[in-house]
Amino acid sequence: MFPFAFEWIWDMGHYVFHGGLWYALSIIGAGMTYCIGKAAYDTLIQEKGSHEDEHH
Amino acid sequence: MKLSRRCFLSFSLGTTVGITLSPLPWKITDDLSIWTQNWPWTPVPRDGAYSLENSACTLCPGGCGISVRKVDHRAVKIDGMKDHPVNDGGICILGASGLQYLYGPFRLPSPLKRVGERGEGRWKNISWKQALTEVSEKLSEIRSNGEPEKVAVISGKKEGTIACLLERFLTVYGSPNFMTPSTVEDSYEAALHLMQGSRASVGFDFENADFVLSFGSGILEGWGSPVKIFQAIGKLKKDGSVIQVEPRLSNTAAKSDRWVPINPGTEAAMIMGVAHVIIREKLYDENFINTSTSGFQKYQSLVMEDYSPEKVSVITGIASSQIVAIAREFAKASKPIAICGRGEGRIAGNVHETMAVLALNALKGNFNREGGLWSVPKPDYIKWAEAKPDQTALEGLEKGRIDGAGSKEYPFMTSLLDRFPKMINEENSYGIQALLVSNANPLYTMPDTEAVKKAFEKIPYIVSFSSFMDETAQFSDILLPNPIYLERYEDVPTAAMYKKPVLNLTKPVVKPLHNTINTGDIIIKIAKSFGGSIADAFKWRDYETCLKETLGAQWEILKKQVVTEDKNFVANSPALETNAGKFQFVADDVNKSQNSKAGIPHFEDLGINGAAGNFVLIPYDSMPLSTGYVASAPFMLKVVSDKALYHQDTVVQINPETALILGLKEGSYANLETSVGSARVKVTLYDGIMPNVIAMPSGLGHTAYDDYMGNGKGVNINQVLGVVEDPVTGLNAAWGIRAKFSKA
Amino acid sequence: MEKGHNTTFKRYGMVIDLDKCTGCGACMVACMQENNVPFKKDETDKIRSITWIRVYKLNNGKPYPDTEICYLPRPCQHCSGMGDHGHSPCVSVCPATATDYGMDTGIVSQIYTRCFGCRYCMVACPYHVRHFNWWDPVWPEGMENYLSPNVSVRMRGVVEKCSFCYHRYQLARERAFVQGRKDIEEHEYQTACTQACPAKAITFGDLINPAHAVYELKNSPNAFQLLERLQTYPKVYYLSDRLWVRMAGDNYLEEEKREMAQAKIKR
Amino acid sequence: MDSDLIPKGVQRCSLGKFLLWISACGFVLAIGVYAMILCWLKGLNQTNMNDAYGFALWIWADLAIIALGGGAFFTGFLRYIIGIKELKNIINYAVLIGFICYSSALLILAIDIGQPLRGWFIFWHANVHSMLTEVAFCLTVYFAVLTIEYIPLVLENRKIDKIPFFHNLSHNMHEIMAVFAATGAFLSFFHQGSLGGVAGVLFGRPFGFREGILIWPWTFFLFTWSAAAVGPCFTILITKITEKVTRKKLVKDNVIELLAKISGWMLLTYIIAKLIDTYYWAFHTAPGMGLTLAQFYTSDPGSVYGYWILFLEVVIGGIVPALILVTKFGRTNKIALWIAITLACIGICTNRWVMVLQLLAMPVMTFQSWFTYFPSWQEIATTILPVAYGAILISISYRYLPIFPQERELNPIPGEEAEVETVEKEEKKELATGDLSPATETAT
Repeated sequence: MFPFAFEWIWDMGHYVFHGGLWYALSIIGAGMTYCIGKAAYDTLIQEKGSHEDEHH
Repeated sequence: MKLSRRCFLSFSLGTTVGITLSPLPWKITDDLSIWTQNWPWTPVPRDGAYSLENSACTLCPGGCGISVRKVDHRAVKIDGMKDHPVNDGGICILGASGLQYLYGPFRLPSPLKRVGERGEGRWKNISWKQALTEVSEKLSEIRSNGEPEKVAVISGKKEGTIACLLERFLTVYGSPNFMTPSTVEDSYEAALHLMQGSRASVGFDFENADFVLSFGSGILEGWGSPVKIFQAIGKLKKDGSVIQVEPRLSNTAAKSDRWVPINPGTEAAMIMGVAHVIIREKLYDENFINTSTSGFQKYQSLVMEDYSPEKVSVITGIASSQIVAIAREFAKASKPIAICGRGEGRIAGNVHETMAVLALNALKGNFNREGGLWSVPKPDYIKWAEAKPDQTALEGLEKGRIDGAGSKEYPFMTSLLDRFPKMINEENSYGIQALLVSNANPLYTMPDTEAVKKAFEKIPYIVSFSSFMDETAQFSDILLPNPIYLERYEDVPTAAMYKKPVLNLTKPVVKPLHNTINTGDIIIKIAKSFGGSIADAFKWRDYETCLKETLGAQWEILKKQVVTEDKNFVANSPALETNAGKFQFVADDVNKSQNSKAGIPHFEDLGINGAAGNFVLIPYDSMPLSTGYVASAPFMLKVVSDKALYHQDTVVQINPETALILGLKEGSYANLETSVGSARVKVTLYDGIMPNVIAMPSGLGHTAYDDYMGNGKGVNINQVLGVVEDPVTGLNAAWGIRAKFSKA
Repeated sequence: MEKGHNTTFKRYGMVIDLDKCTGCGACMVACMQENNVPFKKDETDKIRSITWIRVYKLNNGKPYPDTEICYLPRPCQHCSGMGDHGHSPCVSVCPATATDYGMDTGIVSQIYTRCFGCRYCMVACPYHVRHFNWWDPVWPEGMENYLSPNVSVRMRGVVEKCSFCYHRYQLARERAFVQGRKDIEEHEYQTACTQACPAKAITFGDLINPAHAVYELKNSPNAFQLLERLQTYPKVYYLSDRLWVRMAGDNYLEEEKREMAQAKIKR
Repeated sequence: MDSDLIPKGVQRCSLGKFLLWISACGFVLAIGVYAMILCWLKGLNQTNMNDAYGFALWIWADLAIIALGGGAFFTGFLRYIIGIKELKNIINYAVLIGFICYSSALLILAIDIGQPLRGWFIFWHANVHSMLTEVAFCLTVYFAVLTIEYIPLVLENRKIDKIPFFHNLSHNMHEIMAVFAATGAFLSFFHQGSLGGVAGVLFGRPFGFREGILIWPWTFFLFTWSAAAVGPCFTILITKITEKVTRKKLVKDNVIELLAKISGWMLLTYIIAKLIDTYYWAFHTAPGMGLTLAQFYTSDPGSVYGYWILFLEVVIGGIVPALILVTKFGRTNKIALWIAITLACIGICTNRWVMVLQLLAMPVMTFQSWFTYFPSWQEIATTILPVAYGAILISISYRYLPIFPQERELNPIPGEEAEVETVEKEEKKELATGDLSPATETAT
């Protein structure tokens, strides 16, 4: 899974496979971080902010 | 309320995130996987210093050399000993399993005394001192009653110092009843005696033969010294040929150049038929016949009269053209060997059949020469001062043997163990008060288990020297365990059916694991306890001294190299020691009252037990199933085919045609019934067997040992087999039994 | 593919003469003892019985009395895969790299502590050489004393198989190294089954080293391999002078069988 | 008692009745869990698997439920990538069913391996050439995606939604759901395919082996295609069953029919490809290995697999449902639709069955015969476990979460009609703006 595992070889198989894997993981990770972060931010804003700012 | 819940939620969330991000879960995951790689209940073999020690194997009479690989004091592997004259680095399945016998939990840990009913399996640990005292007292009680002949010994070994010590003890004690299990070798010995006048074992030089005509001998099923024979047959198949005459396509038949199916039990007719063709076509060795034989005329006329290929064809079911062809091939070969003795040779067989085979070999004069039949003299290295029995002993000895060997009826026989149960069960014999069993397991290995058990029940005191909790040990009163061959010194003379005399020495490769004493030491100790003439016959300090003295100069050599072989051995050629110095086609030493043909090789249908039933049951032997004193080790049972043993059931082979008639399918259950016993078996369809013949594996159905080796692993074939006495030798000649067979 | 004979590049393989094999099972037991193979109370269920080398009984399918039988010992075939890249059926599928193809020896190894027991390799192997430890290995009391330290005991839940007694190769290499030799002799590295075979039916050695006996033997016209057509490139060869035995080594269409029979008549 | 948790505007059975149903399922679940624990503690000797059947019932169950759970990715793909709006009314349920299928599949895999505690080696020591590695990675990651798709649904529970953070989170996740769905579709394509590859790459197993393109055997594409085709059928089937059980109409017919139509055409194209594949395999691949189709489908001793199973898989479970679903009559006729979706599911399960179990039953060495196997109760119990687990999760989700956006509209409760109207209005507004926010979102 990581290049420090001893069976790791820098070949096409690993590029393609792990390329795809880490690409997908990054999207999911980034997406979730965004959602949670934004939700936390929004909540904070809502709590501090006035009623005009009420979400939705 | 709201705040606290919020707090709680944040707290749990924070904790979860915190723990997840901490190294803890990862560490635990890693540790758990490392734990699975080192489960404490999965053994880790200890490492240590490696060494290799040579010794000899005694698990069968094969006489092979072994190399034991050791790590510190543990033996971890048994290989064949390189350059050993018998097995040259090869090893058989039994020999390779040796360490399972050494370390097995079915070993007897110490002397044991029966506390429950016989065979119940309740034992008490006793000290050696007490054990030996009890046995000595019992024996001296019998002797002081003036009945020393009522003590008998069953010894698995015929030769060697242990057997000789036992026999010597009996002699000075006053009993003639030293018995050994009989095999086809006894039949050969009897035939050699009758036709060549020699007291010798038979040896076959398969290695140098160019043609082997086998009448049912399982030469690849454990016959003789298996490794030697395997190697020889491999060579023979390249340069010569092997023909197997047998009702079933055995491994031997499969490996032969030709398999000739024959009606079971008619092999002797076939032998005579082959002789007929050879004589008719004058293909025999005229020079040998004229100069070195006697009685040829009588033999010839019998052969010519009764055994024309056409007549033989009717008896055997073999086409007469095939009989002629086989005979010609046999005669054409320069070093042909004909052999008989079914399977691995557990059953001695009809002596006239053995004589017929010797006569057939005589037609080619192939005796005592390269590629022929050899008379191998009995080992003669045991040269002890003659034992001097006292008056009581002499009186006992005069009573004669209980099994009838050496009597008027069977004058030249030395032991007839198969008659023993019958004689005990018959009220007119003098009975046995104490039985000592060494290296044998008669309750398992002898035919008609029920009768044997009945006889044993009549013997009030049974002592077993077995190393294992086998069937006989389980039925004994006192157990005096012998260390096994990897823990003791013992001489191992001759290799079964090997052409040259060899002498092996087993030695303690590992320290004895249990509280055991060598049987030789026990005999010496008991003898000494008697004092007088008995003690006088056993002057040795202990068994090792006895062995050392017996072997003399050979002791050191054997200790170093395990084996000595008389490389230059040549049997007197021809080793014919009859009165006339010739090979006798007609034996003069045979009681002819019953049969006018007695003494002349011929085919006789002695009949097999059981009139009832349309089927013939024949046993079949195979390498992974040990039929002798030691039961098959777990490793061997693992090799046994599921077409021989399936879970609890013995699987018998029948021809698909027979199955069709009986409405049986592969895996169906069937009831097998003989005059001796019955069994429920599973059926496998096998094209390689004659219709109406049932082949049942031998070597299954142990009831002693442990769950790995005994307890519900099929049926012991001896439960359904009986004994048929050969009128000349008294040996068991039952090659099979009639049976009823039907769908269960 | 053949890189000539040097000290680091070997292709170990076996030639088994089926005309010599008597089906006695000594190879199986020698292997069990050598490799600490466990056993159970009941070993009659052959598809749950661990045997690194198994002797199969073949028959020619003909009825009595024309029946013939032949025994065929089957160790791991140590498939090279196409192009000798180690693309053997099992190595290519193992998800955890727990079975590996030794580029220097041609031996397919199994790392028991790495294997997590998915059994995909067993599914992939057409020879059924791979066995799963369905149970914890348990020895009757005392018997664990004969276990050899050269081969680790496998825990429950992992796959095991024949290694061509790889530990013997390692020991032979070590010995040679200590003695200052770069290479090992043919006799220094022999598998337990080869050594035990009483009929001397098994020959083992480096298939690409002309000095080794297997080199010539494998080129015999009677030589064949199991399931060659699947392109597994096994390194175990079999010899038999019987055509039906050679044909039993692989699947053939009816017309192919006829052709083979005719070719034999011509020969 | 739990009315606070039940979505507004819908009717649910009494809590007692609900608990009775849950405990009935829970009983089945408990047996399964017990069997599972037995397998973990005592090892796989609890099963009837053997050295010939390295894969058995579980792996079939795994392949089958993942194929059936394919509705989630394909419906998601259609909804978010292609943009078929109607499908929003069934996407929630598709996601839930997918979530159940995938979590069960992972659980079964965890029981199936001999060393569960080392299971993570498949990731750590990954062999990228193994189809199983691809399966494991894609399956796990896609399961994460499904979880992400399911979370907003959970957050919409009336109580949870009241917490501002969760409310916001749910909203945000909905906003970028297309990104997740796209990733999920990408992953699904590969793992559905690699599950097909599992059998297809076995060049030592003629029954499974298929030629292919690059590293992928044809089964790779056939599995993806068939999962995409039958997954929606399974979603419809479960929806229909749910409707039967709840005695309510939950999804409008036009949505079902649309999905059925897409599924039908997918199935038809799949089955054509499958027929070509079978032909090529039978008459080119197999003869090259010395085998004929008759040896694959035979009545030899030990074999239960005659041509009937091929007929069941391809004709009854493939051609027949495909032909029903591509006709308007078939989709609109209730009985025809029922038959078609059921047969399609049977067909795909049969396909997965033969690719696991018939593959292993067939001997490859000429001197061996067909292998037989019958699962132990532990295997059966653990295979039924997901059914009970699924029923429980569906029941809970249905009771407490707004799974079916059209439920309120289709099952108006007297006196609450006004509210429904507003919802409808909202929906219309959404459709007009093309907003990706969830269909069930209600005004706060």
